[in-house]
Amino acid sequence: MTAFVSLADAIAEHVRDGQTVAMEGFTHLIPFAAGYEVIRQKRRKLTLVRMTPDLIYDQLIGMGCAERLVFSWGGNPGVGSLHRLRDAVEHGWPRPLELTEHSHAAMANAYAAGASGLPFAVLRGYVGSDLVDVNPDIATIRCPFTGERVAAVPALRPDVAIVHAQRADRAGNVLIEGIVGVQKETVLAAHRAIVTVEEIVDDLMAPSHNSVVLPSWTVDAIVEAPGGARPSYAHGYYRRDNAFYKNWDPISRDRDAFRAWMGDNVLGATAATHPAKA
Amino acid sequence: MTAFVSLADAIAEHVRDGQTVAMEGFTHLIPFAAGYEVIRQKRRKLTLVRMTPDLIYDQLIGMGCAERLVFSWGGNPGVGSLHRLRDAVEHGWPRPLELTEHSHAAMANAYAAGASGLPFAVLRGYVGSDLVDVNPDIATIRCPFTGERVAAVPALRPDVAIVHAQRADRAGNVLIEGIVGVQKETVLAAHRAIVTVEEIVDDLMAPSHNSVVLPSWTVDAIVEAPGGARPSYAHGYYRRDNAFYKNWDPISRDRDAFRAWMGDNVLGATAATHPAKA
Amino acid sequence: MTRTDYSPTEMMTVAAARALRHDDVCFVGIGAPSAACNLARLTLAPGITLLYESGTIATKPDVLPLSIGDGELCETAIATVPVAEMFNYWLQGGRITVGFLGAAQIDRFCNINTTVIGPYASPKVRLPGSGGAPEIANSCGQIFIMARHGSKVFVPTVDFVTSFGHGDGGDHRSRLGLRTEGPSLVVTDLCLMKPDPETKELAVVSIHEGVTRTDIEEHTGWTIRFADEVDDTPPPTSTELDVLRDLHARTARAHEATL
Amino acid sequence: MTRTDYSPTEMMTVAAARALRHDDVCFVGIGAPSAACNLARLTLAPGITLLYESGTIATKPDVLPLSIGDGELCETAIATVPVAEMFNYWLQGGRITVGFLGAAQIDRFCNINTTVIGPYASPKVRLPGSGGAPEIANSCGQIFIMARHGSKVFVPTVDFVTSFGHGDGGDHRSRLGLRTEGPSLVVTDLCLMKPDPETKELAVVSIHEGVTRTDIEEHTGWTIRFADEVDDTPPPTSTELDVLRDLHARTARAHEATL
Repeated sequence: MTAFVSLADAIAEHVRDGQTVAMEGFTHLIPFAAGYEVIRQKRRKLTLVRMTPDLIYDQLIGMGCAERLVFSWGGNPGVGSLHRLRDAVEHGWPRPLELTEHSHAAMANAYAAGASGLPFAVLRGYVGSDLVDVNPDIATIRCPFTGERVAAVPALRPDVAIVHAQRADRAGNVLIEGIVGVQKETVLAAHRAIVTVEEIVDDLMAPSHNSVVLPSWTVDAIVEAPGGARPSYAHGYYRRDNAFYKNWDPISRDRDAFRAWMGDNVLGATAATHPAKA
Repeated sequence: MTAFVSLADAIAEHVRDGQTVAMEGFTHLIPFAAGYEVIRQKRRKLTLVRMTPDLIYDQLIGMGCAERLVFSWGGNPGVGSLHRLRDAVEHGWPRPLELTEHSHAAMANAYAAGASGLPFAVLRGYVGSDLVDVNPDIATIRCPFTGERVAAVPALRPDVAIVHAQRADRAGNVLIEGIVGVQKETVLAAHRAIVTVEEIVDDLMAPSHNSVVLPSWTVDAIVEAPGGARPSYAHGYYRRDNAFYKNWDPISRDRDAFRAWMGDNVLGATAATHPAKA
Repeated sequence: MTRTDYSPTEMMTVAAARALRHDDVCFVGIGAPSAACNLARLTLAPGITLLYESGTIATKPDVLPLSIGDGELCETAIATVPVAEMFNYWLQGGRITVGFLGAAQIDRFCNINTTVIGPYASPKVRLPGSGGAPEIANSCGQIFIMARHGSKVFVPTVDFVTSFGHGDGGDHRSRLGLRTEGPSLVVTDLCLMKPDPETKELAVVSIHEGVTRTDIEEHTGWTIRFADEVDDTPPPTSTELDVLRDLHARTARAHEATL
Repeated sequence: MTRTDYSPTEMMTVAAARALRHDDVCFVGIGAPSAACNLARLTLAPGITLLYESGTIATKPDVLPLSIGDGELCETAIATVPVAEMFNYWLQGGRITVGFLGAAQIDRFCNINTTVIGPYASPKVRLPGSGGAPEIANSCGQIFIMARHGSKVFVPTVDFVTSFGHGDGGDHRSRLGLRTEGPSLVVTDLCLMKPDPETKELAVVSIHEGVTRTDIEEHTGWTIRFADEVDDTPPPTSTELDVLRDLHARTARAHEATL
C-alpha cells in the first residue's frame, strides 16, 4: 500500500545499488527531482531503463551511478547529443556503460508485457535492422496460425519504477494527464513504484471516467515534489524549460564544467531545492 | 474518410451477406439500432463476432441472419439464457449456428492484435480448460527467452465493425466515454467501421486530452441515431432499461412470441423508430 | 446480535462476505458474488477494492448492478479502463487477490463448467460459456466459488471443464505451471467447503445453522468429505442482514426505475 | 510568385512540404520533418493529419515543438494516447501513410544509420540510436527522408543499419515480408531523389535552383545516378516562405519564454 514519504526516504528505502531502475516520462513529467536524489544518495551499478534517456540520465551516467543502460533513443531532444552518455560509451568515463538497445516500439511493448504478467512481447519490428545483431534480447517467433515471423522481446520488469505525476489524492490514487507516455505500464511492470507528484489533494479531480489513474495499491511511495519534473514539464502546472535543455549542451560537453554544475546544483542541494537553471 | 449517412444507407452499403461482422459494446453502448437495421435488411450467413452476445445477437440469430458466432459469453446479463441462441445451438432453429468459442481475455486480445496489425495475440490463459479441445483457434507457443508456454489466438479482423458512441463532431471524430469496452479495438481491427452516435455536434467536448476518440479517418460511416443503444445505455444520455432485459426472457423463450415481437417492433419499424419496450 | 429470520441465500452471501478482507482486491462477478463483495465493503471490509470485468476499478456501487457494466459501476469507480487492459494489466498482471466464480457444475476438485450440459457438439443445455472465468481461475491469487448446493451442480464429473480448479487434485495446478492458489473456498447455502491441503479434494469445514450433514450429503453428487473439525457457521448478525437487505431494496428500486 | 532570398534549408523544407497531400496521415519526427509537415498543413495540405510518437493524434501545433512531446502537441491534438498504443494501433496497425526519417548516414538504397559511427562495440561517435525509426521504416505506407546533402551522410555503406530501406535493392523488402513501399523520396538541401522503380537505387529527380550536377556529385559518397528526366525544383513561393518564417519566428519566441 502507498506510503506518503519524503523524497530522501523514498529513494533510501526503495532504490538499492545494483538494481534495475526505470525512470519514465516521455518528454513530459520526467522525474528529475527523484533522479537528483538518487545521485545525491550515490547509488552505484544501477541498470537504468528508459526509452529516451534525457538530461537526468545523462547526469546519472556522468556521476557514475549506472553500469548498464536499457534504452531506445539517447539524445537531448531538439538539441543534440547527450554528452555524458557519449563519454561513457565512447571513452568509458567515469566508468564503462554497457548498452541494451531497443527500438521505441519494442521498449513500449516490453513494458506492457511486464505490466501484463507476460514473459515476452511480440511486434512487427526490427525487420532488416542491425539491432538484431547487437541485442541478444531480440528474438523471432513464428505465428502458429499464419506462419509469419514477428519479433519478440523479453518483458521489462524493473526492480523499481520512478515516475512523476500531476497529483495524488490522500488515499494514494495518482492522476496522470496529457502525454502519458509509458508511465502506467512502467509502474505496473515494476516490483516497486515511487511516484513524485506536483501536489497531494483531497479530490483527484480526474477530468474523465477514463482518465489515466494509478490506484493506490499499485504505488509504494508517494512524494509531494512540486516542480519535480523541471526542466521537463507538468501539463497544467508549468511548461518545458527549453532554455535549460539548450544550455545543458555546453555544460555537458566538458567533464569539469559538468562536475562543477552538479556540485553546485545537485550535490550541494537537498531534495527540497531543485536546480532552476542550466 | 467518414461519410455522414442514414442508418439504412450505412448498412446497405457496408454490410453484405456472408461477411464477418462485429457489433461491440460491453453492456454499455450496444448498437441495437444498427442491429435492427441488419435484421430488416435481411442479411444472411453472417459470422457474428461479439464478446458478450446480448439481446441484439439473440434477435439476429433468431431471425436467421447468422451462420457462425464468435463469442466468449452468451447470456442475458443478470437474467439468464439467450433463448434464441440456445434454440439455434440446441435445436438448429431457425438454422444451425456454428460456434467459435473463446474466453473474454482471448477475445479482447484478439481484437487488440487485429488493431495492431499482428497476426496473433498471446495471453496466459486457457490453462486446463477444455475450450482448447473444441476451438482449433487456440494454440500454444513457447516464450523464446524463458521457455514458458502461453496461449495464442489469431487476430480478429472483422469485415465490418459496428459500434455506438456518445457523439461525433462534424469532422467525423467520435468520442466514447464511460465503460469503453473493446469498441476502439474493434473499429481499428475491422476493414470497415460504422459508428452510430447519440448526436453530431460542433465541438466534440472531450473531457480530457486522453479521452477515447476515434479519429475521422478510422471510421467509414457515421449515423446519427439518438437512442440507438436502447435498451442498453449511453453514459450521459440515458440509463440501461433493465426491465427490457427482464421482459425479454419470456418473449424469447417462445418461437412464436419472438417472431410476433420482432414483426411488431423491428420488421414493421424503420430505422427512425426504435423498439421502446419489451 | 444474531438473527433467525434469514434465508439460505442470505446466509450464503453473508458467509462469502465474511471471507473477504480489508486489503483484498476482488474481481467481482455479477449476481451472488457482487452482493457478497459489496456487503463486505459495507460491513467488515470497507477498504476492499472491487473490480468488474467491464473495466471499472475500485468501484463502490450504491446499488447492485444487474449487468457487469451498469453505469453505476463506472460512476463510482476511480477509473474505467478498456476491457483488454482490465484482462491484461489487472487480471493477468497478478494484481487481483480474490476472484469469484459461479458454476453450473462443479466437481470435488473445483473444476467448473459454465459451458454446456451434455456433449459440446450436441448439447442438452447450452450454457452462457466462459466469459472471463478461465483466466480468472488461472490468474487471481485465490478463487472463491459461490453456488447453490444441489446434486446437479455438485457432480462427480463435470461435462466440460470451462475453468480449471485443481484438476485431478494434488499438485496438478503447479504441474501445469500455474503459480496461483486456485479455488480455496466454496460457499453454498448449506455450508462452507475448502480443498484439503494435500489432495485438494473439497471437504466441508463449516455448516450453516439448521443444516445437517445428511442434508449436505444428499445435495452433493459424490461422497462428500467432512474436515476433522467442522465449525458451526455463525448466523448472520443483525447488522449484516440489515445492510444486505437495504442493498437489495435500493437495488430493486433502482432497477425498476428507468429514464 | 517565387523568391530568391531563401536558404538551402528553407528550400529543403518547402520541397518536403510539397510532397505531402491533404489526405496523408504522417508520423512526424522532430526538427526538419516537423517544420515540413506543419508547413504543408498551413499551406497546400490543410487537411493533413499529423501524429507524433509521443501519442498525440491529429495535432495542429501553433509553434514547432523542440521535443517530440511538447505540451503544445497535446493541447492541439484531438486525442493523446499512451506511447504503446501509438506504436501498436496506429503505426503497426498500418494507419500511417507517410513516415519521416532523418539520417546520420544513408546509403544508395536508403538504409539509414542513426546508431553509431564506427564499430558498434567501440564507437567513434555514439549517435542517439533508433527511437521509433526501425518500425516507422517497416510500417508506414511510404517513407520520406530529409537530410543535409554531404558525403559523410550519403555514404557508400552505412556503419550500422538502424532502419531498413531497400536493403540490397530490388525486391529485398518484399523478400523480408515487408508489405510497405519503404523510402520513396529523399529531400536534401540540394535536390530530390527517388529510388529507381526496379533497382531501388537512388537517382536525382529534381535539382534545386542554383545547384549543379557537380555539386550533388561532390556531396554524395557514391557515384550518384540522375534520372532520365531531371526537373528543376520550383523555388519557394512567397507564401511558402512567409508561412515558414512566421512559423519559425513564433517558435523562437515561444521557446525563449518559459513559465
